[in-house]
Amino acid sequence: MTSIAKPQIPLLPLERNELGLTIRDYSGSMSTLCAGCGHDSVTAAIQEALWGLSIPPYQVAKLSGIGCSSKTPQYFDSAAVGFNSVHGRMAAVASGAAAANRGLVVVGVSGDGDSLSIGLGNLAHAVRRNVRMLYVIANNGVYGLTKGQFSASADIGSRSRKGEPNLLPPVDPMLLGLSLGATFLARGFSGDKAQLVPILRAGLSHGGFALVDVMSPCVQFNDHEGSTKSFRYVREHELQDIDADIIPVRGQIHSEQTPGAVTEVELHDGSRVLFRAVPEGYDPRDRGRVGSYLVESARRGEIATGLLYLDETTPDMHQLGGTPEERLWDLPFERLCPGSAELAKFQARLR
Amino acid sequence: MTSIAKPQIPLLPLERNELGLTIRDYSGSMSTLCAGCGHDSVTAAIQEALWGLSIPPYQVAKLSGIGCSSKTPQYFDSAAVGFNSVHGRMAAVASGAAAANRGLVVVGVSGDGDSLSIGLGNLAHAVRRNVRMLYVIANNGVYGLTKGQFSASADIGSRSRKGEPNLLPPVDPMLLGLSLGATFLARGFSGDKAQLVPILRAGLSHGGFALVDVMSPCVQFNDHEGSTKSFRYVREHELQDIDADIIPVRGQIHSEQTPGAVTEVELHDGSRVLFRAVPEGYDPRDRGRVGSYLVESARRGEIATGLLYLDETTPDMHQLGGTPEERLWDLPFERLCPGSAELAKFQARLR
Amino acid sequence: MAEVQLPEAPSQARVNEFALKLANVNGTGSASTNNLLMQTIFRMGVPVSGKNLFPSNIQGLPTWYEVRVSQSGHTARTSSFDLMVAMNGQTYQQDIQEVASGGYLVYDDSWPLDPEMRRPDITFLGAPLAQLCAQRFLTVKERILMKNVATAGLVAALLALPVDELSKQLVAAYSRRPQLLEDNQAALELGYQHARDNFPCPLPFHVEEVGAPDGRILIDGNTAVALGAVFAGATVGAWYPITPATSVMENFIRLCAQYRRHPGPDGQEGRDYLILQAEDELAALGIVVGASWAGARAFTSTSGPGLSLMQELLGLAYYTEVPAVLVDVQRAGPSTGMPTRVQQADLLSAAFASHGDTRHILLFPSDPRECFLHTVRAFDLADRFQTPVVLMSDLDIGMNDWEVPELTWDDSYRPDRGRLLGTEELERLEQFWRYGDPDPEWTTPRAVPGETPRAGHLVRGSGHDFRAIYTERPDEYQEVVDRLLRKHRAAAAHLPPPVVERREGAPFGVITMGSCDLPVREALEQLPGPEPSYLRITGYPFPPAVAEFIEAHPHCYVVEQNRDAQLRSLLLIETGAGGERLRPVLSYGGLPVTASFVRDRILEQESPQ
Amino acid sequence: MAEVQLPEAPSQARVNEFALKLANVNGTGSASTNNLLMQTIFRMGVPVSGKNLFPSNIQGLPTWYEVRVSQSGHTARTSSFDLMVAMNGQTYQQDIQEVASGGYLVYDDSWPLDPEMRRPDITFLGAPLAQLCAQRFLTVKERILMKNVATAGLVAALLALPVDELSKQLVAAYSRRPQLLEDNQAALELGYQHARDNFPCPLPFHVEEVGAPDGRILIDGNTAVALGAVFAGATVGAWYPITPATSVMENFIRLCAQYRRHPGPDGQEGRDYLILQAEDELAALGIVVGASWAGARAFTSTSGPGLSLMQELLGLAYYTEVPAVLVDVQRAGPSTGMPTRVQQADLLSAAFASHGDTRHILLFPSDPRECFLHTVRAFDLADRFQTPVVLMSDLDIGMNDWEVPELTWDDSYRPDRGRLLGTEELERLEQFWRYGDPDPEWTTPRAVPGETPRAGHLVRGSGHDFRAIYTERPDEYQEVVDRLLRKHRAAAAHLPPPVVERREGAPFGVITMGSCDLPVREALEQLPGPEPSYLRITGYPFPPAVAEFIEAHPHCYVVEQNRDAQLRSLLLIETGAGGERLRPVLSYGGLPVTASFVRDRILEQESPQ
Ligand SMILES: Cc1ncc(C[n+]2csc(CCOP(=O)(O)OP(=O)(O)O)c2C)c(N)n1
Ligand SMILES: Cc1ncc(C[n+]2csc(CCOP(=O)(O)OP(=O)(O)O)c2C)c(N)n1
Ligand code: SF4
Ligand code: SF4
Ligand SMILES: [Mg+2]
Ligand SMILES: [Mg+2]
Repeated sequence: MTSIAKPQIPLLPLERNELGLTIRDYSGSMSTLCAGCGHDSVTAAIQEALWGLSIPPYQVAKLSGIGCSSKTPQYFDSAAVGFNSVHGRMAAVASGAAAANRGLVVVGVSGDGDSLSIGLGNLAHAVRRNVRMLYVIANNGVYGLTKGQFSASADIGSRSRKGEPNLLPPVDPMLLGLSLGATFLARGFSGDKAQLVPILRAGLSHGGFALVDVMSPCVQFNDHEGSTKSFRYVREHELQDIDADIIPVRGQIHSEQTPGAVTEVELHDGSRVLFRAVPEGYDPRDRGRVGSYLVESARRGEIATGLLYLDETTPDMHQLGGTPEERLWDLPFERLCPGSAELAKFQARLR
Repeated sequence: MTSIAKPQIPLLPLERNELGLTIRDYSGSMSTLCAGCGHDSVTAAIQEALWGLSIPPYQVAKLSGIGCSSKTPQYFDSAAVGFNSVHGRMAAVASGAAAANRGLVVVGVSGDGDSLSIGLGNLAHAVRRNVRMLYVIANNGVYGLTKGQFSASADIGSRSRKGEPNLLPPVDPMLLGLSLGATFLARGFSGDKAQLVPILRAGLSHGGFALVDVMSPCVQFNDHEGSTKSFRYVREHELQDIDADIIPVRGQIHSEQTPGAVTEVELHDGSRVLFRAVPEGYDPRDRGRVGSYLVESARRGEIATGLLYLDETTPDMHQLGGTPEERLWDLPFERLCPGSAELAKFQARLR
Repeated sequence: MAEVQLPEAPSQARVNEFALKLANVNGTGSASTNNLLMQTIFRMGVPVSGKNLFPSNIQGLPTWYEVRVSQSGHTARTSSFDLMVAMNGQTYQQDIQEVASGGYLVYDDSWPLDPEMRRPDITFLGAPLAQLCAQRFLTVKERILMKNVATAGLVAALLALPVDELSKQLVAAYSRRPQLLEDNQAALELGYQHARDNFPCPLPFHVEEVGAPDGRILIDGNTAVALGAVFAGATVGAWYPITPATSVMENFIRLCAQYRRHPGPDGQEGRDYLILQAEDELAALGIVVGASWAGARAFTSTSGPGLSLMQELLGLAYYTEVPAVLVDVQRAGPSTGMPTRVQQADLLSAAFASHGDTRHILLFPSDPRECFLHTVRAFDLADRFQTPVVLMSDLDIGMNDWEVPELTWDDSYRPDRGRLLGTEELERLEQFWRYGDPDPEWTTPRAVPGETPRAGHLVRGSGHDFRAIYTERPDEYQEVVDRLLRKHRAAAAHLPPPVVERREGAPFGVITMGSCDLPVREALEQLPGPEPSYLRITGYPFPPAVAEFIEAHPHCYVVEQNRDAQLRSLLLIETGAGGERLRPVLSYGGLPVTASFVRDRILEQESPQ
Repeated sequence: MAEVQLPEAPSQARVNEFALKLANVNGTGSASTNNLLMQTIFRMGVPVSGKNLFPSNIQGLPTWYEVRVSQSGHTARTSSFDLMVAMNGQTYQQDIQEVASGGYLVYDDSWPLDPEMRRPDITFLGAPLAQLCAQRFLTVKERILMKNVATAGLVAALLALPVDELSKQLVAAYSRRPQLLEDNQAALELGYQHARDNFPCPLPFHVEEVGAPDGRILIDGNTAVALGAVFAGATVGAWYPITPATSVMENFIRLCAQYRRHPGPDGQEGRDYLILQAEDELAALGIVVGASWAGARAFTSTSGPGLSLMQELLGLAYYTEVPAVLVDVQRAGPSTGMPTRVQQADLLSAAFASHGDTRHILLFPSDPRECFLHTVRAFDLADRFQTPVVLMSDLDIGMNDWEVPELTWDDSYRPDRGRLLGTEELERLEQFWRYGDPDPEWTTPRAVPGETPRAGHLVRGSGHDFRAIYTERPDEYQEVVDRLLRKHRAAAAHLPPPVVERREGAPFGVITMGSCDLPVREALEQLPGPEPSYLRITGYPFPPAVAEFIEAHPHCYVVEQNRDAQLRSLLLIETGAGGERLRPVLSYGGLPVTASFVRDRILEQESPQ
């Protein structure tokens, strides 16, 4: 059912990227999410980011866990091979895929339940390994697919449809990532594509684990008064004071510029991130201060968005492992198997 | 084998607590850990803290996961009923025990592997629930019981016995706890009982989840040059600038006082923590600054010890759940079962 | 696998004996229509069942509701329908195929029907419901919602349901929202009148009131489980949401809020329960094990994927002898499978859960009433045998409304806590050994933390002797695990007894479990020749009656809803019956098994062509 | 369960036919002594086995090493010893019981032996090793370590082992640490001389050189598995430490470092492998599944508790048809159980791993050589059948040194990647459907990410059709799961063939698996009457030969190392043989099963008194 083909509505001639592809070449099946679900905007933003960077659609490995958010890999980039895995384990499965083939552009999409409840341990350790991938949490503060229970990112005091308040402190993936030594932390809002697409492009260009938390309201179960993840709430409380943009060597900038102080950061692949920090002197590389900044803005009931933390010096999983530039999965067998002579030699010691 | 009775060496008359019990009344079987293992000192400190607070030995519920550290509940308080559970799940099992009986003094002992690798997710969520318990991580940076692999708390650059360096960033349970909204975070060193015992007593008196990280070197696999969790390293790099002491209403103070500025904090049960912050003005209740402080000291290669963070206002799991003062497990059945009349009434709606 | 028309249902005698199906789109409010119709038929005293076939998504995909009306009590699912209410253009084609020859199809002729879709052997009834609603209601949302209610009115007319009964239900539902009530009533009337004016009402098959449904209720299994947990005195619940188990704990929350709030002395809130939404299934069972160990009656509910994640902790509870009640509302596997479809495919996974030598107690309720009874029993068994007990419910029982006899409760019931010793008993003991002094059923004394210094011990999932002390000695280790095996066998006598119906001269036996009960019974009636014997397994371990039943018949069919004949496998292992004796009948497409399927599979093997 | 003295070992013919046991304290360096002795006997060309019985702790608890020397090749574990070297006061009492009548016990008479412990039927040899070492060595640590080496010297003298061979080994070990070498040599000499001067050397049972152990090696199963993974071309390993599986991956790390470092063009390091120590077993298998999905040969190793945690992901890999190799080094369960003791008790948990209808491919190696061969085979099977394959090793095979024929390798071997299509093949296809176009063995074409736009698809653990697209339709769903069942059956033909030894006039058959091979074979020789037939199961699913074997015998004994007769259960399910035909022989105390145990259990049932 999730495979309903998208209606082929005739459009104006579409812009082409460096590969000569249009945004439609990055599309997937028609979404079966609820009309107006924030996750569909996240999908669209991912699609645009991939297109904008002129990444060949088939070079993407798209993965997810389980949840409404985790259905989205079906809805973008049909040319890619994808893996809709099990609840909470996408970080591990993606680590394995990245290990086997370092040439893949690994894109993981998950939900707040998938990542911060059942998957928290596995996400935390994928962060530590600094697996090179874009990891998107489509964060709505609820379990959408199981019909609206609070997730671990529900804010204290936000109310479910049935009117019960959430009483537990939320897990902020940005603070969590910071405590674990994450190398790229950014937050966007599904309703603000102009900010989100550049963030995702920066994440795709990052040479390690890019954790992107996207506030993505659930229209069905968490878009009503009292919920701090509703469209209305997010629009009112979003702190759009830190903004990320990107000038990838592979493509052009497509988002509007914001005036203000700029920190220019060169990413692992040579592309540059222009980092606009409205609080004067905000340094995305100062781990200690980023933490207090996040705590402070949370305390004010505000959501800090933008590229929040960046560390471009830490080696990624493959660099730590000293693997070759080639893809491990199809190294020639001759290089892998020591052969009979070595086996005989080895056994000389066992006699 | 772990039940070898302790040799009954005649001692000088032992001091008695308010219950008239001596420290020996809080002892367990003889340890089968390696001679000199830091975990034995942790056991001794827990024993002393329980004794010092005059907690009736049988009111304790002692729990653990799996590992050398998790064997220790056998080595203290034989009068208590304990549960040596499975690897990484102690936080969950302890949450259940605390739920069933809020009168228990729940003491969990775990290792860094048990808590920060396999158990990270479950620990994180027990922190969020603010289960009232003392949760001790006997932290040695290695998996002792499986013979010396790096754990998630191994420092970058520390070397295993075989000489390999660890390359992944360590999980600092204090920073992690802070990011999750923990209400009590403290760190001690197994070799420094004078500091550790008061910390544990404070944790036992805390009205929520008291997470105590104890540097507890493994003499077998991680007490050699290059390891940052060795006795030598910890003694040299420990930052003993924050110190906790406690004046419980149930007992006397047994640790030495350190001169310096004092923040007096009243704990949930009415006992007081005297908080000595050597960096002038250190406020254990300032979440944002505690974070930067921890990041800063880690960056300097130092280990901050003492009572690091305290929040005595957040309700614990039972308060959040609105349970009665009684223990749930033996509430009279009459109060629990609605009875046949109510059943009939209920079914009127199903017709 | 074409289904044969039911022989008991000749078209002239179709009053109170037919099936209908409503095809819709989920998230559009069709559930209330379904309930309205189902409830009305139920109140007319005619046996009825409703099966909700919904997709694993929240909005916009096809969903169906199947209603079977059967005076003779055959309310199992059927796969051929006398009336199809096809309100979803996406599935017209498929829906039309499922109408029985001579049956009727209602569709919305606001849009024309593709003539290719027509079938000559059924009657098409077009009603412009969308148009009618568009005229009457203003907003898109209203129009969508009210079209459903109009449909209910239409079906009421076709089936001769008393429209004032439907109307009464609307009043009950919307009494506090007058505008909504008015709209609903208008829509109901609109559909009802349209049908009366344009269609041959009532249809040859329709409902005739029989009387009040005395002593019967309409309830789903998950609510019944939650009720059972409340009545059994469970105080701690831990869970992680998963379809189709979610409503077990959501109902428990609701019921506890209703029955268990006892304000404390100084006015502070006193909720005599604590329900924790855990971060995953490992934690959910971990909490249950901890709470049970500390003395509470605690439980969790889950479905397949959760059961897989709970394996290690089930092994821990088994070996440390800690009670734990687990409700597994089975859905179609493997892996994520079809979360909104039914199977009975977790038997092996539950019976032998966890590595090493483990075996657990399973209970197989066949309807919501047994969900209630067996849940209470599960707590008693878990306490008495100090071990996990898994209630093997399924999506069909758990999430559909079933008509069952009213639940009753014996107020003299007190929990069987087994050998959970109180402080005084413990202090009277010379010496407390947690795993020593087994009783005739191989259970040993148990003490919870916090009671008395006389009971100090440390339970552990590692090798231990009768004192709970770590051991690696074969004899000490075996003493404990041998006892565990004997204890498990002893539990058989305390399980709900299997339903055995032995018939003289039966050519063979038919064995089944759980929600297969109704379709298998119906199938047996349809089989020619002497009636076969019937055995419904109600729990594992099996009591001797099970092997005796197999022994007493030349062969038996084992009917179950999984691909791998998992019940048959358990029977082979436990009874030693050879494979020849036990012939599998397997339905595993995810929809509840039908009588005709069972009948045909048996007939095929009894009289091979 | 007293063990009977072995009839083949009359005391006069005891040259190269006896057993000894060394009792020690762990963490004191006794392992090197054990190796020294074992290695020396092996080099004398006499079949020998060594079983290390160690506690689940790091230092200070009893540990034993059992050596069996058997010219006739009976190197299974035995439970009665001709020579006991009792160096641990804590376990004297128990150790003395295990000496065969007429045997010898060596103890350290630096401290007097409690006269109550004496047995009149064995010879006590006291040697003041502690005293001697105290005189010769300075530090406590030296004294403890050197006492072990002195013990080796002493045993060498008693058993007529060539002391210069031991000495040569010390040179090899300590060539770079002259002081240590000198101390070792001195200690060896000290023990050797003391024995020669004070004891009746050699003892009546002792070793006589037969020749070089040509074509044989001494290796443990975990090293052999790691070798297999290297030779099969595995590039990704993921693991979480657990006894007794830890050394699988530790060896893989070591071997990869040795064979797989190929510096890149510009001198940068090029390690042709990536091994990830995961945070838990869920992640370990998750990584393997992800890496396999992306095309790598990937594997993980674990033991019972890890297997329990891996259930959900095993179900995912099964249903999405992703290869995965899992090595389960079985230990005694349930739960944490006895981590340093052996059982074969994970069969049901592995065969049916995960909820829903799942079945996996299992391989049962019987010794380290088969660990090597079957590991390579496991990768081929996983790739060919696109499914998890579990190598069911155990602690006895995995962690003890076994004497086996030298491993050989065919350099023309190339991995069987099954239907993993290359870019060109994919681009030649009209249409790629991941689960369409099954071959005669029901496997379907596979494509990895990153290769070509022609193969885009999304695999999923939820219900899917042949295109990998989500479905809830019974027919589409069943098409896939039916094929999975057929595929699993088809794999039987590709598993290592079972070892079948049918004997004319055999009164019964004996069926076993894995590390039971040697003791069962030895037991069969000891049974009176016509020799029974023998069947060693080597994998699951079973090929037809297994059912045929059972069919061909009036009854069979199924010998296995678990409480619940798990292999027998699998046989009952799969072959349909009735319970009467398959009689369990179960050893599950945690120590490797002995021939006398098997013999006695069979004798009891064949000739009940
Ligand atoms: C092991 C397991 N437990 C539970 C579920 C049921 N389940 C499916 S999705 C989901 C929560 C999804 O929440 P989230 O990740 O926030 O995604 P959303 O639907 O909100 O986008 C749950 C609990 C499951 N599929 N597997
Ligand atoms: C599920 C599971 N996986 C692996 C193991 C093996 N294991 C036992 S202890 C341990 C690590 C213990 O490390 P830590 O918690 O740091 O304790 P320490 O021994 O260092 O005190 C591991 C991996 C296990 N018991 N269970
Ligand atoms: S339920 Fe919520 S999260 Fe799921 S598809 Fe609908 S709007 Fe989106
Ligand atoms: S191995 Fe290390 S952690 Fe374990 S008992 Fe020995 S010293 Fe302690
Ligand atoms: Mg969500
Ligand atoms: Mg540790």
